[in-house]
Amino acid sequence: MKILYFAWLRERLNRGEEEVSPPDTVATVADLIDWLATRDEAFAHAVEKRSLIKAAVDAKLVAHTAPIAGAQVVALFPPMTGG
Amino acid sequence: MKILYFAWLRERLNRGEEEVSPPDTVATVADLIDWLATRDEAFAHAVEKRSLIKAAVDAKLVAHTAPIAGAQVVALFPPMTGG
Amino acid sequence: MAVRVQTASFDPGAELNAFLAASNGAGAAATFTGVVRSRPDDPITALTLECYPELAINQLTAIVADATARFGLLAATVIHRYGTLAPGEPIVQVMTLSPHREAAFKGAEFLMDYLKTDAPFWKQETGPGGTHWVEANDEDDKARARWE
Amino acid sequence: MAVRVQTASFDPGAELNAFLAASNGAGAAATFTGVVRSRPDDPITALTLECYPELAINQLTAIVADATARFGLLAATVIHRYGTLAPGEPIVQVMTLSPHREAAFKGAEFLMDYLKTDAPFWKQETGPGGTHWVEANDEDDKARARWE
Repeated sequence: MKILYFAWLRERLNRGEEEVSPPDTVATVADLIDWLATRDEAFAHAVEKRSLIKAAVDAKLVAHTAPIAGAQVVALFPPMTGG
Repeated sequence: MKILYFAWLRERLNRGEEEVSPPDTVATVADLIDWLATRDEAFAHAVEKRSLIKAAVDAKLVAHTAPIAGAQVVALFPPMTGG
Repeated sequence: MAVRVQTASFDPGAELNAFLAASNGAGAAATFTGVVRSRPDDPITALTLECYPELAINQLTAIVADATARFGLLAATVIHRYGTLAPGEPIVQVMTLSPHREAAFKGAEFLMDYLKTDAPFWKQETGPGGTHWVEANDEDDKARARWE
Repeated sequence: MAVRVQTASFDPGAELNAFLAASNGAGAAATFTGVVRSRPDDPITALTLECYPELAINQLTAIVADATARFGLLAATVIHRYGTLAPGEPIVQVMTLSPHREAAFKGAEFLMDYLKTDAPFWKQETGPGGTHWVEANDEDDKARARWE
């Protein structure tokens, strides 16, 4: 599974993407964020305030409760500031 | 005093302007409309529904109660439909 | 702040670009463009606008000053044509500039609502059934009233 | 109905003219143009927009479809740039077409409010004090919420 990071999350992690293989117990976006946090202190710190982290699964915006089974790409990013 | 007519009022009167010399007793736009109506049956008929007649004195939009003393140009016209 | 009342056509995109070029650091521009409409079920072959230019300039200048003060606009332009126009031709364009989008939108809506009822233009439509004066619209009075 | 997400600049006026040329008899077009702002008291030397293009296309396409249905628009276009932009450069342009002005205005406002909060762009401002990410704005959340 590919994870994409954007904006200050990308900067704080010092990477725009990575390949990960979470175990089957990681069922939702929220689970994935928890699991990534256990592996990486910088990540854990960056996502401390979960309401500041938005997610997309296969280029569809989703809630943290969304399943990730079968997902190819999960994107994590701060609130959007376009326009 | 010059009177200007626009749109269907101009068409129904078959003139866009005329020079008139109302007596001093004609003090307001309403008085002027009444006075013009006594002189011309077509005008009287066209302005029967007074709420459909708007007025400007010297290129300033005014109410029918506005004075006309000293006015050079009084314009009479239907509700506006621009934009 | 600019008001133009003219028989000549105008280029909506060129007007927008000229307006933006003078924007001088502001962030939000709203534009409304009114064009002569013609629908298959109500075809129009020509639209003739009659105008009282002196009063139009006075009224539009006052409306633009009012909108500018009310919404804190940095710039506002109104262009309104009169004479005989073909379907698809632009009739009117209103442009507003503000630091923020809400004021730009509100300013442009205000200008359109006021000029519909308060600027001395009268529309006459020509179609297969002949020529008739467009009647003043209750909706336009209501749209204007919401700002009072 | 068109959505474009691009690094290349665009010409606001040329886009408006192209949009109007396809208007096909409708009467009312509303346009919003957002440009990089820079004020003397808060000067910006560059604005960098980061983007997730695949998600941006999906989100903007959904927002445009929603606006089109909700306001009965005859056409709607959104153009949004990303990359590094200089002050005065256009960032975003939204155009809506409707038989009547109210729907055109409302549609354009709706599109702007939604894309501010729901399209994956992130702004980073560079000024004399350095570079910082623009924080999401409560006002934008409120502006979006009024349509719900």
